[in-house]
Amino acid sequence: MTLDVATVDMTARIGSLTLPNPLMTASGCAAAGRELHQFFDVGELGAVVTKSVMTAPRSGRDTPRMAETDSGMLNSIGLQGPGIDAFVEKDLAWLREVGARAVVSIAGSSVQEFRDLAARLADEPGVAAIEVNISCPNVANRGLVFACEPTSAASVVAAVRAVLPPTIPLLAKLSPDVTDIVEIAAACVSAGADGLTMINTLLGISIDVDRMRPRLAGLTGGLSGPAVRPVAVRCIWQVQAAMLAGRLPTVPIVGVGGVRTGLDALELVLAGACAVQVGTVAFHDPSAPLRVRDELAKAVQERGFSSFMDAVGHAHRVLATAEGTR
Amino acid sequence: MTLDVATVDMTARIGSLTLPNPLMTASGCAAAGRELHQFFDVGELGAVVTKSVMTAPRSGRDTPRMAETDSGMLNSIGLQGPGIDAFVEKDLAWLREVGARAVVSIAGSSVQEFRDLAARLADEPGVAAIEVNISCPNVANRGLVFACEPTSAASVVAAVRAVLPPTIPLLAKLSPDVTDIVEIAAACVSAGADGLTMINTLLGISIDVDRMRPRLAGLTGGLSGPAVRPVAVRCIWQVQAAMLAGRLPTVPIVGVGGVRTGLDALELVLAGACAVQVGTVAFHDPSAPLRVRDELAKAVQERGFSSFMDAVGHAHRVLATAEGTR
Amino acid sequence: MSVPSSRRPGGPVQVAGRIISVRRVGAYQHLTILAPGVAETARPGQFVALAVGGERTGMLLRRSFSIHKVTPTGVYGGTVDVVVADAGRGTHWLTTRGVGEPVDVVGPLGRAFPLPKTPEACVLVGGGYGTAPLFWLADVLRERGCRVDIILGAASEDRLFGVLEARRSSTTSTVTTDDGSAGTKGRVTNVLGEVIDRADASVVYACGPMAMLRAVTDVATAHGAVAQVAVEESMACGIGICMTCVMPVEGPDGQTRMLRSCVEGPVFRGDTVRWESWQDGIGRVPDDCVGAAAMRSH
Amino acid sequence: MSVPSSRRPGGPVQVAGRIISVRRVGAYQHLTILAPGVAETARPGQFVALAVGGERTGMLLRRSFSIHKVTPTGVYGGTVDVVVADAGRGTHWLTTRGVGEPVDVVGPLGRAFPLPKTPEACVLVGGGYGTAPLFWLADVLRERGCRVDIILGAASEDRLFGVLEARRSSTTSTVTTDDGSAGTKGRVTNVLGEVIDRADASVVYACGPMAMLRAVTDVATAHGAVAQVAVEESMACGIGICMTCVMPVEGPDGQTRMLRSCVEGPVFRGDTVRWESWQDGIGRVPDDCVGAAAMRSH
Ligand SMILES: Cc1cc2nc3c(=O)[nH]c(=O)nc-3n(C[C@H](O)[C@H](O)[C@H](O)COP(=O)(O)OP(=O)(O)OC[C@H]3O[C@@H](n4cnc5c(N)ncnc54)[C@H](O)[C@@H]3O)c2cc1C
Ligand SMILES: Cc1cc2nc3c(=O)[nH]c(=O)nc-3n(C[C@H](O)[C@H](O)[C@H](O)COP(=O)(O)OP(=O)(O)OC[C@H]3O[C@@H](n4cnc5c(N)ncnc54)[C@H](O)[C@@H]3O)c2cc1C
Ligand SMILES: Cc1cc2nc3c(=O)[nH]c(=O)nc-3n(C[C@H](O)[C@H](O)[C@H](O)COP(=O)(O)O)c2cc1C
Ligand SMILES: Cc1cc2nc3c(=O)[nH]c(=O)nc-3n(C[C@H](O)[C@H](O)[C@H](O)COP(=O)(O)O)c2cc1C
Ligand code: FES
Ligand code: FES
Repeated sequence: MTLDVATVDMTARIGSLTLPNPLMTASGCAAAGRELHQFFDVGELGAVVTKSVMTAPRSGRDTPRMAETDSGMLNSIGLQGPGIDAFVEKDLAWLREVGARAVVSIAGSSVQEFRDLAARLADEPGVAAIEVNISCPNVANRGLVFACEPTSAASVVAAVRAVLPPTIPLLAKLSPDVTDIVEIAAACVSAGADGLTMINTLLGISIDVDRMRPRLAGLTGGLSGPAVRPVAVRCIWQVQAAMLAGRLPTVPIVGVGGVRTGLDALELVLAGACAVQVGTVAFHDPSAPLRVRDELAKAVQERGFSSFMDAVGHAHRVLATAEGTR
Repeated sequence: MTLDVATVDMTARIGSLTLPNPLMTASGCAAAGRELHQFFDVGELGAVVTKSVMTAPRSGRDTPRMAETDSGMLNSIGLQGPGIDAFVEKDLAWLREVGARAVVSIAGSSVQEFRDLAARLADEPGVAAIEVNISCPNVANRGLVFACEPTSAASVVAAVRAVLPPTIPLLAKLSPDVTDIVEIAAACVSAGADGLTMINTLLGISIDVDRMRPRLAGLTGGLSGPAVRPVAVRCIWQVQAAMLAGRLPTVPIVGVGGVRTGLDALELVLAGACAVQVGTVAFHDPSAPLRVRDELAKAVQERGFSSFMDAVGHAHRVLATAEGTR
Repeated sequence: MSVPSSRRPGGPVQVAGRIISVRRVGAYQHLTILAPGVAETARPGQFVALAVGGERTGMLLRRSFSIHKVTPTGVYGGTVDVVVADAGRGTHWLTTRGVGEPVDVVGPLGRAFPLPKTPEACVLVGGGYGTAPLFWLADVLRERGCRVDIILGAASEDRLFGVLEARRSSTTSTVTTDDGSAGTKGRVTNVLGEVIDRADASVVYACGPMAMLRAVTDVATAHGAVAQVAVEESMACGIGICMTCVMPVEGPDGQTRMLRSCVEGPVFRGDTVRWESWQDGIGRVPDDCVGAAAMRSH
Repeated sequence: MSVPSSRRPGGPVQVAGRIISVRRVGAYQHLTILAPGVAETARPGQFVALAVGGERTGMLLRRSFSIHKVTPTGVYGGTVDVVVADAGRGTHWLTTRGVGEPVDVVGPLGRAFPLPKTPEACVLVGGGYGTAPLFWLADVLRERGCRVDIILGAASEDRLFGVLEARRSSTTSTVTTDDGSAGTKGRVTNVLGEVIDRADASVVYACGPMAMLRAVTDVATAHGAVAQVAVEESMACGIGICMTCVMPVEGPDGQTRMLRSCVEGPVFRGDTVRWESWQDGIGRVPDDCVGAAAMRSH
């Protein structure tokens, strides 16, 4: 059965949040949606995840800030942005105006900064959810990245959860650069995360063999793109499996990492993701988020699911059945 | 200046071991050299690193054992092999016969097994070095991978070092799937590692969207190939930088991960590797290890180095000079 | 152009090939590739591993194809023919190449079909593109005085390959399709027993999907013939260095080992293959396999 | 073929283009690409971002090229011309494409050269393939009654582009090469002051390498002209969503900000660019840049 337009129910539920479909942009790969709106109506997406915003305006890092690698890229933007006030006034207002659902990503260099940012957003209309980008250095802890340490990660989540109304779900975005992602996931969920976004970029370096120095001015960068999809699928799988095994409470997972097509998105969904973000691939194909939505809908329908949510985590059930009948 | 044949001194020194050139096969990507010997004389390589061998013969895992991913692949072989006795009798003997330098990779599910394997090899002629593959589950510690925990990693290294003669260097092969690779590297060096091999594969999963189950029979697999090169370069860089900063004693680094060309190899060398292994790419191009050797020699010479060893870690010096003059 | 030769006599070489002819044949693309050094030593049942995707591709692994035929002495050197089904991204790339385009070739790879030492009656069975290597085999067998009967099967008519070639190279040729769109409706194994008996065949050569090879082996054995089957396992390297392509095969010592189908195969005696190991696309290591015990510890 | 149009009037579209002509010009490949929807609204100074490597490529990012010219009303729709130097793996792929091959196009992107409201004398300066967008600009300027003088510079003769076109589209045209293989030996800036003075020019438009743009800005300013320069920064997206292509530019409020050269450029007033920020290939964020203080905490 090949379909031009899928009619399957694509409603995605992330805790208390209901979205018309599971497709989102990825933080830092869509700015605040305005530029992509030239190519498609961003209101048609499940949500627009905005670039991680901090309190003050930030210039970002020195350039070059990017290096292309095999099936991927490194970036070292340094969270360039206008600061929370300008963000709320201009970007959030614009998203509201065009009828887009905004998942606002926040970043801080201290627990206090995360809390303040969340408090500032708590009463703003049009915030569908908050995503905390904990892949930033914790100034109080020798610059160690929050996401790499369960107690640091948990303290951010708890602080943010405390100032947000219950109507706004909190997603904790995890880094794959850890020995045990389930441990970090469990710490975030215990601290009150309503969902988990996986994965942020992997730490990488690329060297310019002509200039014989690192390509990125900032030395290290985040690796993203199709190259990392197997790592994203693995992280989602491990956390979903741990939830199924009762090792941590079940919360929704938002998948991100190397999605180029609807079938790539389906990989993440079958592993356990109930929403999917498209990041780097939007640089190559600006209409990718919407294209992937349609391709995913078709793929879900062709596989005989009556609704998108039925496909979430389905590979775990297939595997359990196969092992059971062995 | 473009050269057909480079005349630069390519001698590579890994502690007490001197090799005619820095190119090696990667463990598990060349069996014991016999098959590649149909395409080129494996004696021309710096060394042949053999597939990790365990005590008993092993059937390996169920199939499928591989899945192609973007610019990479996943494998889940399960260390299929003949066991140490057959290895010594047939494979090691053959390598000796054809005049190849053998770096023997060993794997164990307990510290005891590692020690016994090393003891068995200690008096065998033709062992240029031992590489301990500590990316295997430690049966005594809930199956936790040795390489993911500094004390487990160190106990393997110490046990192996204790039974090897000082003439045989010991390389500890590290996994990138850890929060802090410098910590593991430091533990291995303190325990007596003469060198570090970086990196082993990254843990990944790929899902078959038609069968809606993981592609690999063994569920997870190791991600390798050009997709992971930025992670390899980053690990090598971090450990080399830590050595330069005196955070751990300086030992040689053997680089591996996604090398396809001589310029890729040069990236690893500039980051700090004094030898380079070619793994997955040999599946695509069986003569890759030798081709990369020649391309690397040319690249080193074209950049005006008088010997290969002068290029090792050179990007750290370039960066330090640049920062100094800023 | 000098002809590259393997460092092992008769062994594989790697060569920068070039497509010199492409033809559509039913559902397949038939390619002739100039690949000096490969054709010269190849024998029926061997295969080539082709690089796909061009420079800077994200597809890292070669794809394997049975050699359909070889012409060792073309004007520019030897050529190799392969028959390719568009089955995925790599074969899609191959089936959309034009004449003159470069294709990197490694081959000949694997063990060829073992040939009978004396003239025997042989039945050749192919499923889908699995028939590709059989006509060359038929020619070699007939040169040795063997009687050759061929059975071609496929899901539907467009997936049959070589119906005319089969007629030319055999005493009898039989066609089956699952949907009855050509020949007898049904499977090759529906007619195989009869063909073996009629020809009084002692060897059955087969190439095609796993399930077919298993069924062919059963029928051949039941009818007193030895089955020699060419299998198709997922291969990362094709040359014996990666251990991905293994399958459980019983040795002369009665022990089952996980053998590499790229170098110890792709041709195996059907009755040595532990067919029951495959279920739902997973190939289980049999419990009694050499080295299976060691896997239980981790 | 229906013409795609941007959801923002005059904004970019993404279109499956096709190469309809390729020509070698010195060291460059001149491509004409059928790309309906792009040509119609493009203006001189804008660029297109082309996908490279084909399906399943490992090269994820588009490559940017100045639009050399457009033909909005071809037989099959609008076409866009670009001039490509083989500078690396992606441009190598592009320069080896043949007629009829598909190329995915996003464009027109970026801000065009601002045009004077009244007829003014303008000097156009191009370095290497940086001359590509200038002839179209010259035509547009002359339509508005402007005097146009052109200076073309390059390392050597084969790296000059458009010497004849320059002569046709200008009052005077001057050629310089670093090695003296054509025209005056030296840099474009060796002759620029004189050309500005002779034409009494009030605007200098320039496109070329960073170092040249800086020098052009200095000379233009010294000779009382405003420099409008089209820069070339490494771009991951080309459409304003990634923040990789930024550079320090002073705003009307005297504050320096890291602006995206893909959407707020590629054309900037030369005297607003903080040229001193680049050293050894690294673009430093100036200490007085908006948001630089916040970077010091981490
Ligand atoms: C010895 C041998 C001989 C073969 N002969 C022929 C032939 O003559 N004609 C023909 O059309 N095909 C033949 N095949 C199958 C052919 O190799 C696969 O169809 C092809 O590899 C699929 O690649 P893809 O990129 O299109 O599919 P993808 O699914 O994108 O491939 C992904 C990966 O899986 C592997 N793979 C997928 N399917 C198969 C398969 N069926 N067998 C082995 N590996 C697979 C690929 O090699 C690749 O590494 C043969 C395979 C083997 C092992
Ligand atoms: C606005 C703009 C207009 C341009 N116009 C032209 C033109 O008309 N003709 C022309 O030949 N070239 C032009 N360039 C430069 C062209 O984009 C680069 O030469 C090209 O991107 C290099 O790609 P590559 O794959 O060959 O090199 P690689 O070095 O393999 O590229 C790796 C990555 O770095 C980026 N990159 C490398 N060099 C440059 C560069 N000089 N500028 C920007 N990105 C770079 C690539 O886009 C790619 O993402 C322009 C660039 C920009 C930003
Ligand atoms: C240029 C760039 C900027 C990014 N900025 C952010 C960011 O500000 N906050 C964040 O949480 N993730 C950021 N990311 C990570 C992405 O949101 C995403 O997690 C990652 O890139 C993996 O997905 P992908 O492979 O689809 O890009 C950024 C990624 C890129 C490529
Ligand atoms: C099929 C396969 C088998 C491997 N087996 C081993 C092994 O037995 N021991 C080991 O230390 N590493 C093994 N590796 C890891 C490689 O040696 C290497 O560290 C890794 O693949 C990264 O390098 P590459 O990208 O060049 O392949 C294996 C890799 C592959 C692809
Ligand atoms: S395919 Fe690698 S061993 Fe057979
Ligand atoms: S290139 Fe992405 S913002 Fe300019």
